[in-house]
Amino acid sequence: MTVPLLYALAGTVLCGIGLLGLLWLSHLLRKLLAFNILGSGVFLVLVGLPQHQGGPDPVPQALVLTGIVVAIAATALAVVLIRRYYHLSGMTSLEDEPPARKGGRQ
Amino acid sequence: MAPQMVLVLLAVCVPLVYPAMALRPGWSRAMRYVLPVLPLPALVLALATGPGWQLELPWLLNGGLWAMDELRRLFLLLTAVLWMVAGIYAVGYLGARNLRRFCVFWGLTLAGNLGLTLAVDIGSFYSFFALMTFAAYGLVVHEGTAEATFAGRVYLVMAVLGEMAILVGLLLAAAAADSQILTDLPEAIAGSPRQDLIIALLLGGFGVKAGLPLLHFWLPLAHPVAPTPASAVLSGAMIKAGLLGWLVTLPFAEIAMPGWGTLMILAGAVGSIGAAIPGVVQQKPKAVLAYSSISQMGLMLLMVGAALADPERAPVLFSVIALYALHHGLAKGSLFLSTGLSVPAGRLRRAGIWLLIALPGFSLAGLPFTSGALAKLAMKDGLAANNLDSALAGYLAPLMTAGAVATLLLVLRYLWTLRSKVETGHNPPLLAAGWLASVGVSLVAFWWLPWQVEGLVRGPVWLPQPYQLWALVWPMLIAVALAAVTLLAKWLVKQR
Amino acid sequence: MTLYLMAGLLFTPLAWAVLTLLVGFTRGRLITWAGILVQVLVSLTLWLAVSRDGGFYYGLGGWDAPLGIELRVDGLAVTFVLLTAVVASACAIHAGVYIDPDKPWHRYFWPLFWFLWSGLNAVWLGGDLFNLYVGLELISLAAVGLVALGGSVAALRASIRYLLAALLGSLAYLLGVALMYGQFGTLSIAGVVFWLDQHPVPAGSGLALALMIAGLALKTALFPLHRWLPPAHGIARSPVSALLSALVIKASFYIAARLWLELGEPLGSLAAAQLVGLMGSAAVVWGSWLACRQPELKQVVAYSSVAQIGYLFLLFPLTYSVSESVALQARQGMTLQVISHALAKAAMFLAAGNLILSTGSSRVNALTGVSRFLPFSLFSFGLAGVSLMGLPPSGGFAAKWLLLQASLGSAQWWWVLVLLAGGLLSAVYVFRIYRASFLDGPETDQFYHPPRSLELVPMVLALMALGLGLVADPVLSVMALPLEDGSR
Amino acid sequence: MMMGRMRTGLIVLACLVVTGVLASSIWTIAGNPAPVDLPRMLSENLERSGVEHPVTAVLLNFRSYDTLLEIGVLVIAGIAGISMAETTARADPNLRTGDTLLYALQRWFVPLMLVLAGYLLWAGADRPGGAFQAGAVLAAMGVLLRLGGTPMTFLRPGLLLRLGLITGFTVFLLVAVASAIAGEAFLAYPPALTRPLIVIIETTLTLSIAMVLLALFVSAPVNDAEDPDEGSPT
Amino acid sequence: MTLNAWMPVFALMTSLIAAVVIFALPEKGYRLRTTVNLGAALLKLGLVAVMVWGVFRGVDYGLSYTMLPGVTFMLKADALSMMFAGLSAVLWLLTTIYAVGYLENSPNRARFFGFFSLCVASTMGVALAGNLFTFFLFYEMLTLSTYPLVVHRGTEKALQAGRTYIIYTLTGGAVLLLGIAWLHGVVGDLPFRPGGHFGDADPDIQQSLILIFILLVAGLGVKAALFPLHGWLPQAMVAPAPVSALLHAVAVVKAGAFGIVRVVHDIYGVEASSALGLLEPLAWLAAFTILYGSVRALSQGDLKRRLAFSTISQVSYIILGISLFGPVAAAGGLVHLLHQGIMKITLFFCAGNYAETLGIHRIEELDGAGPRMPGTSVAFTIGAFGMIGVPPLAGFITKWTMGSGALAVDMGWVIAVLVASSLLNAAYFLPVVHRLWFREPADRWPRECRWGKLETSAWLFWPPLLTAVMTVMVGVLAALTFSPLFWAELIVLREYSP
Repeated sequence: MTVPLLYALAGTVLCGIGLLGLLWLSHLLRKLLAFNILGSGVFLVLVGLPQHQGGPDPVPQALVLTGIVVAIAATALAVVLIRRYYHLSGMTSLEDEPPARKGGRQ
Repeated sequence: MAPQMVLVLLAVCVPLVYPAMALRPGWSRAMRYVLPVLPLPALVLALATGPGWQLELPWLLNGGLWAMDELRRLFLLLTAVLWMVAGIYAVGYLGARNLRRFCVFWGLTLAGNLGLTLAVDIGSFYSFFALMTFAAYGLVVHEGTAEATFAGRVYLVMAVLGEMAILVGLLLAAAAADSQILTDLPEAIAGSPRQDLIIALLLGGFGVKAGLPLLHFWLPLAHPVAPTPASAVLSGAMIKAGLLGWLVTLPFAEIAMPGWGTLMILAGAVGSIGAAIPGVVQQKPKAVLAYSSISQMGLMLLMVGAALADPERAPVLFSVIALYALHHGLAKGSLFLSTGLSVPAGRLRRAGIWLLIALPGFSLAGLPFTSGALAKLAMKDGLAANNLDSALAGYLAPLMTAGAVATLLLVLRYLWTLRSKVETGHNPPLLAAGWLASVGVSLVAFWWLPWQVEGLVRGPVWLPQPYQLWALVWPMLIAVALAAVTLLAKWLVKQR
Repeated sequence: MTLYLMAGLLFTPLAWAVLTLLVGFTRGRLITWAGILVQVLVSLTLWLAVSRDGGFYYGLGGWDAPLGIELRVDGLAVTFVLLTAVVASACAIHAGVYIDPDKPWHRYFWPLFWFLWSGLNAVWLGGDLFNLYVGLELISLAAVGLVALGGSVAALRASIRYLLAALLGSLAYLLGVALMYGQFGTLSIAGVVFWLDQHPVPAGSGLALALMIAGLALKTALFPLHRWLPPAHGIARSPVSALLSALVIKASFYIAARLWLELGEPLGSLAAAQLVGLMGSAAVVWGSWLACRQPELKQVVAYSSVAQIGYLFLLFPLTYSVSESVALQARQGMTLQVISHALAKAAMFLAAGNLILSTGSSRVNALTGVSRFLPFSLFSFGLAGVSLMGLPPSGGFAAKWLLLQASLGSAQWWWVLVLLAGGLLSAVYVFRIYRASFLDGPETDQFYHPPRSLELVPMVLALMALGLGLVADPVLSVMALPLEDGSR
Repeated sequence: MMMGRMRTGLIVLACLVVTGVLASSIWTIAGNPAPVDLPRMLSENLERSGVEHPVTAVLLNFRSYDTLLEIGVLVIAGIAGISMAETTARADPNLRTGDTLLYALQRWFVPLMLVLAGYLLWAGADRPGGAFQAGAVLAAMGVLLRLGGTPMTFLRPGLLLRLGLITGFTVFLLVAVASAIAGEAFLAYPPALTRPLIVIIETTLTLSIAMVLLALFVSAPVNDAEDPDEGSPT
Repeated sequence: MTLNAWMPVFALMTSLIAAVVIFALPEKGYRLRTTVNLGAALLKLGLVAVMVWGVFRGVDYGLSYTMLPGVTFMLKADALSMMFAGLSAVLWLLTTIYAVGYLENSPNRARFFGFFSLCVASTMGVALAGNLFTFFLFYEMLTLSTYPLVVHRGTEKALQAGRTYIIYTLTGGAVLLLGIAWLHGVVGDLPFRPGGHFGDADPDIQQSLILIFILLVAGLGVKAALFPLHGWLPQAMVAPAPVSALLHAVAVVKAGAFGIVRVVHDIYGVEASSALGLLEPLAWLAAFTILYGSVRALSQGDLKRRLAFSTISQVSYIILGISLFGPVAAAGGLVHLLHQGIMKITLFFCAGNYAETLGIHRIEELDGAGPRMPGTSVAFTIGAFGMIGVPPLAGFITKWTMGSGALAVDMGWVIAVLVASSLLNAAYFLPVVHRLWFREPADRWPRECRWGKLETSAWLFWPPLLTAVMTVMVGVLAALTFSPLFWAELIVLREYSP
């Protein structure tokens, strides 16, 4: 039981939480946060598992960096979309049909 | 190709293509006048060419073969002559209404009727037979009256059934013979395990045409409703087609079939005498004549039956049958034609007309010095018990006598009904000509026609011997007596 | 030679993305058409080169696997590259005329389109698990951007749903990658396979594959994870829908298939294979059924995509622990199905777009009388339909035939039933469209007649889909080319 | 309601199961050693990579294709973002604040952040750090300024912005293709020029990354889309 | 690749290219379209004639290439295919002529003639297919290309009919595909070969062979309208007359029957099929269908529906003939492939004429139509009598040959079936004929339109007459070389002594 492995296992827990949030929560921003948690969990596993033996490994670290950038890009895009969606329909979730009104609160 | 072969083709094809004239509406008047000419090539063929030639048409159906022999020659002759006189008659008789249609069916029926007498291969024989059958429907329903339509329907149903019976019979026979030629059928049938089935089918199938008792009932319906010339050929010529069908397919000369023979003789008896009973109560002259046809066919059935029963006698009987058919066809034809007559006012000429109307009738009954006498005597000899081998040989003579009585009764009845129907006036010339021709043929020209019956009759000129006169006459006397009695009774009833 | 080709292949789309980003829509269109020319030529020559002298590995940056990223250039990959070139070009040409240049946000269509294309190429060629992940993300984001373009509420709803699904899918995939790397210490598929050939299967490595495939299945909208697809494909502009249905979903499936074909035998299990096949068949039936009940034309087409994807996943049961010949047939069937569906579905969406353009309504009922006044658009739609129904001589039929053979050969008759039933069901919804369009409409022609170029593009695609069946053998022979042994 | 609770229960259960399975398989995997020893190979090839720090080496040399595409993803996000942005210039009064504290912060932090960014960029060569971190810091600075009410007109979706977004990516791409034209594989730097090239790439990337993040931050949704839908979402 | 190898392709292409050209032509290009149509038809006729002569001399026209791994696309012309090809070539020409007149100034003509040509192309393909796979290709193509023709009218009724048609045929197609694929899986790719392939089928695949046979016949039986699968045919009557003519006389039903012949003769082989005990049930099924169709026809008041049911009954003659396991009977069945086509198309042409010229659709409206339209009515009468089997017309040759064939293998019951069906035919055709000629016409026709001096438009007038003449000729000249009967006997000869 090494520290990296601990990271990895913590990562699994984060994955579980993130997944739960993604499936359960309906508010889009919350979903997005859940997605980020899930992402961090995955990154933890990615970085932790290989370093459990063979010590520090730059490759997964680099991968995680790339992954983070991608995640940020996706998150940013999602935020833009969600904000615009809220702005136009005044809704924060996809569950129910949007009312016809355009250009929500000014 | 020999000229006579061309003649053969003409004989069939002229009436066959004649209906094409109908395509030009303008030609309908011409069609009327062509009617008498149609059978001409056939007539020439029958008179000019002796039996024995045959014409191969390998491209036709399953390989065609047309030929002529004694039997066919006589039937062809009968057909041609009768259709011709009827044709002449028709020219005068027909009205303008549906004329084209009538002519079309006339031509087709004639073509069928002529063709089937010439055809020797199954395919074309059956084809012509069917052509005649279905085209004749057009003649039957021509008038378009309700009873005509009804008669037509009955006729058609019977005809189709008959056709089917023939088809199956021929199929089986052909399969047995493994040949498509009629002349091969008889011995094949004789040898076939399905013999009885085949014979039954053929007898039944052709029997429909020939007015075999129990299959006859369409006949009194159909013959009267048709236009007069049509009914003449119907019961003069077409009815004989069935007979011919029997003669060419059934295994007469092969084996003795006492069972079928007996059956036929019984049927003949029933027909010849039984038909008289409904016949004499008919009101319409044509109906009376139709029944008389049935009874006449009954007489011929006697001979057919005998021939079935006794292979040795078959050849002789054949020629007798042919002779009788010829005689009956001509006489019956002229009788039918006379139904359309109207008698002139002049006393003398009226008597003459009536005489001419009556004579063919009496000839049917066997009046001496007529074709009837000849036919009857020939038949008597043919069926003479002593040299015929059949269960019923003994009863044949009395049957024939009874038949003669029935015949004359019917003829008298016919004259009686006709007298009440006929109106005085002038006939269209061609109508009269046609009728006269028919009478002439049946009474006079008959003697010069090329019939002959081996062993009995030599040459055209032949008169009953004195000893036979009585045999011929006494049945007639009985009949006249009966008729007189009925009249008397009727008169007495009237007095009350 | 091939080096330059590869460079061109990878460089062109990215470069054109940059160029088109800098200019407006109309000028972007011209640039794009030039780019299309280059790209098609490059893909074609590469395809010819590979079909002449076999595939090869291409180490990027001069580093081979496992250290660097290796591209795997084999017959299958180049075939898909070529397919992409064809379909994408068609969509681009169509879009150039179809999309309204006056809307300011449409200028961003071209860069997104080109990024999408580069992502697709990256996926077809990718031989490195993590690189594939990046490629997938590239595709997903570009696709989402395209769907959201213009950003009406409906589009936003669809694209957000799409984005979330895609992200979840890629994270699942990434998790699988993490496990893989932790297990084998390498990211190159070839390396993993190479190692597995030598050694016994280590415990607990099945989950990695399961996670990856699950994630990819979500991205491919395999039933029951298909809910996000119809809105996204239905709402987007027709050329975009064409791209998404024809290529984007194929990308994730392609990875899944590659993983399964190479790692399925050692890491997979019969139950898993059958389960995936079952989901596939469920997709076939359920998707077709829903397609029959859609009131809107593009929804019908979108749901038919859900159904058609189902066929693809029959690959899994048909290649797990079966004879070599059967596996081969299944592979070939899958490939043909991908190609023919790509062509046919693209044609269908483009034709649908034309129909919507001319009827002015997106409803199926609005098609009344179309067959009389717009036979051409309808005809291309119909031909595409033939391929979807799997009727001869279309590629769809060839694929179905091969899959049938495979199922019969491996005595898994239940897939036979699925295949036949699927064909009939698809016939039901295709003929529903025909029926609507054959209805006797108004006497006069009041439809808008789109320009010929718009009508020609789908027709060409449809004809290709139809003719594919006739030339299936040569195409398959290229795909079957063995990969010459690259470095490990 | 009942359904809702049941659904929740199912979801929770599913997540627990996933976590459990994941953990267990991680445990087992941790048990058996990784067959390929990548770190060793990497350290062997490190000097050929042109940078001292292995992570940067991996990022910008060994797996530079990943990075290229990653930047692509970022750019896409930016494009998609600004495609939603308003098209008319807007100096938003409600963002400008008179808060002195914020004002002071700006005074102090902006230069500091600049320096920090520069350092991070430079340090990337041999210590943890690099283009992305630097870009992030720059972006943060931009956000600060933005909050402070500096209009930053170049962020309006115009050619300038698009150029900014794309520069780093373009440079990276040009280097890549140049190497390809030089006859090497795509993205293979000529050994001599490796270091300067990487430095150039990093610098430009830093700027672009900062731009993208800022652009996404400011791309506020205002314009109303009037594009007819081709289908209704279900 | 010699010219001979390409002949079948040319024969296909003539109508395929014609179709494409016609689609390309504008709706108004009436004259040009007609020219293309007739030109292509004549060209095809010529090609087919050449090939008939060639096949008779024993030239083999064949072309094949690998289409899918293990599957070849194969076209070849043998006696049987030439029979079907000849039929469709001749009747295509006539039907085209007829259709030109029939659709005069009606909408969607480009579409109609386009699909019409496609339909014929597929029929050609079906005829010339060299193996089951290729056969299936064109078989399905036929299904598709006929659909637009069925729904051509665009009415609700037409679309309903089209729906039924498609459901039936596509399902049949699926079953057929299953059968073919299975067969392919069991024994690989089999070309059609006289005498078949399973003369010595090893016993362990016999079980699956039987199942496959059932699948194949079921699949093909849909188009051939075998008893339980015939439901689409009467409904398809809403199509325009030329289409129904083509559907019923040439293309669709014949394709099904032809397929069954192929399967029995050239895949399984007669000996093998009867050895597997497959022919007897097939014969019974066919016999039942014959009677069933006729009985149903009796009660139809709509002329075309009556004809449709008569088709159902007549097509089964073909199947009955080949399933009797005897050369003569087989010849009888095969020759009916042609005879029924000619006779039935005559009847449909006439029905169309009545509908077009006098607006007559129902039988009781036909009273007295004979004198009004003599040419058409003569044609109709001939056709009807031919169907009944009255000598010397085409139908008689069929019945006669088949009957003697049945007796040769002594299956007496077949005779009974033939007679019964003939009687039924008479029962539902003769009344119509009677009405035509011997009833007084109603005072006015439902919807009369005059067409100049002929009784109807010349385009409509001549085709039925021609086919009627053919009906007579193929009967009367049956003994001639190159008569249908001769050709059928040639096929059977090659089949029974390969």
